[in-house]
Amino acid sequence: MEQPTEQLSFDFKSVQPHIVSETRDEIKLELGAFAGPLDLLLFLIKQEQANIFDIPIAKITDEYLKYIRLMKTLDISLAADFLVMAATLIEIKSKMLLPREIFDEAEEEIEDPRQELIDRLLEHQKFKNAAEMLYERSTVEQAVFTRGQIESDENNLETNASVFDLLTVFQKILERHKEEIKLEIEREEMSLAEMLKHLKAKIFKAKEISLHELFQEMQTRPELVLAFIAVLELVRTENIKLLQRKTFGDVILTKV
Amino acid sequence: MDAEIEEKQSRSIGEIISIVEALIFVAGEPLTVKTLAEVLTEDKETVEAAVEELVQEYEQRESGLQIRAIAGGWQIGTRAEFHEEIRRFLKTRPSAKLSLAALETLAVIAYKQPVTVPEILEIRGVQSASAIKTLLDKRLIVAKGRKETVGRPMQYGTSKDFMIQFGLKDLSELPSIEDFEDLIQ
Amino acid sequence: MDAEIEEKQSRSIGEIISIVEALIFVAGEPLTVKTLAEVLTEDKETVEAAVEELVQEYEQRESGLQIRAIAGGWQIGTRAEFHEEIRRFLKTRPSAKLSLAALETLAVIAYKQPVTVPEILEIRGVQSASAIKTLLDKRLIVAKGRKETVGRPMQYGTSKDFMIQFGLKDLSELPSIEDFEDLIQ
Repeated sequence: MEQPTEQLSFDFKSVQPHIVSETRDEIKLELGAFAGPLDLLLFLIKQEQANIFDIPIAKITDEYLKYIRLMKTLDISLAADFLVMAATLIEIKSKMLLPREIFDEAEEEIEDPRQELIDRLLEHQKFKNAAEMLYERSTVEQAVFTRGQIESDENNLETNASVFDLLTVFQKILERHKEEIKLEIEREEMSLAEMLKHLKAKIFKAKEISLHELFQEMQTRPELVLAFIAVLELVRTENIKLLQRKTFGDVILTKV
Repeated sequence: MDAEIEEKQSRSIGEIISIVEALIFVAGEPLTVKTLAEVLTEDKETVEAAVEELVQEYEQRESGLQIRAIAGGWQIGTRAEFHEEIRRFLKTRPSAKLSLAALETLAVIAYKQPVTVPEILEIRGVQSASAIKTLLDKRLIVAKGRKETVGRPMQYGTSKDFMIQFGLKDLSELPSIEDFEDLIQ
Repeated sequence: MDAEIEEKQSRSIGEIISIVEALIFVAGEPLTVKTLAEVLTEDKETVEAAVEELVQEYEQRESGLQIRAIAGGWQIGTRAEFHEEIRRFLKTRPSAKLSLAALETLAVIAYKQPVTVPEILEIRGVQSASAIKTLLDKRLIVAKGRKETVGRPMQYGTSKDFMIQFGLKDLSELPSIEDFEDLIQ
């Protein structure tokens, strides 16, 4: 039988913070319903049964600050956005207290200090409703299933990597590389004598070495330089020579 | 090549319908009329008529399956009313729902696309970085180039997977954002 | 529980046929009558009759699909006579998914271009020859001339196809590490 699925439904209309159990995560989950300060404000306005176009700003500000204090006592880390909103509310509240006459002299339509906040709340509410619509759509959609795997699928998977996959992958490589660099620094670098020994042993075994491949094997710049000097040294002192079988072909190190 | 053209010309409408059905089945993901027309070397109108006919046929015989317009193409899916039996067989549960924060962010992106992170912050009033990361991980949104403004921020939009998972034929099928206005108090 | 049994008893034969069809469709692999009977909590005879009816239905309406008895079970598949069109369709599909090795190599080339094979080796820490061949075959990367250094190795960069496939207007639209850090916070 199916286990009850967690978070199966959101009560979009009445999100109210309450503690379900004593574990800290649960508290977080429930308060998380206030995805942001605008959600909390909308909730408070509704709770006060206030008109969104005529917000009793003093009362709502007090309520808002009370919730923030509650969240703090519950040891919930508050997003900075909640504090920014608190500051905005206090600012609007103080503007509302200023006598209107001061502005009236300008003979212009005075804007309500609350107007910008009201606009934001209205805009935000629209998207909350849109989110609810998306939620309902996805619930319906989850009742429709597509066909199971058939043979031809295995050879024909679509390329579904996005640019973000590229970035994630690249970042992983860089991290991996960082660790390798650390290891390399710790490793003692080869001396010229060691490189000569290494090369001689190699050519004795293989008879021929492609310079291209040899240089590719070198892990660091100093090693590459060392290998280059060692090749010149071997050609000068040993019965070893460089040859190129065709123009622009690979240069080969070979025993005479 | 000639043989192919000849073969094409000899196809009856019934045959075209059958091949369309087979191709939509094989594709798995939504298949566009354009692709169907190309594979069949028939014109788009013929293919469209064939798909319409097929959709009707499935409905009339009260099949356990349906042919649906989704993400700009056509796809076969089971009928929603049998979800209980299918879930019992597949032993699956409805997949984890998106968090409210992720759904809200998705709504903003769906309606305002292409949209940048600061623009989303403006509407939601809250940092949405982790919600955006979740949506990217679930492939519901994709990067849509940079905005030519200070800092050239990355813009986001919804993906094909979004349309599939939310059962949308195309983005114009989303109700207008203004329709959600009158729901306020 | 009781409600379920009641619901079961009220199923018409038509409904049973529809659910059988939906189940065979989602299963992919051959589905036995035994499993079908269990999921439906119907007896085997009823299910067998439903399957027979379904097979007939598919044949009579000359569907592009068929329900076939295979490996002791029932499976849905395309009718053999349309194999040519299906093969043609499968060939037009986007090429196979990139392996992790290929994706890694592509990422290095995208972010470090123009870049040589030894440089890719240094960054990835593993040989990338076959991955590079795959990417060249898929036309996601192209040769960009030789580097004037020891061995004059070939340099590689991303192609126009790469931009199209990843939805990029130009290379500056690739997300940067900074874009990503913003999301992780």
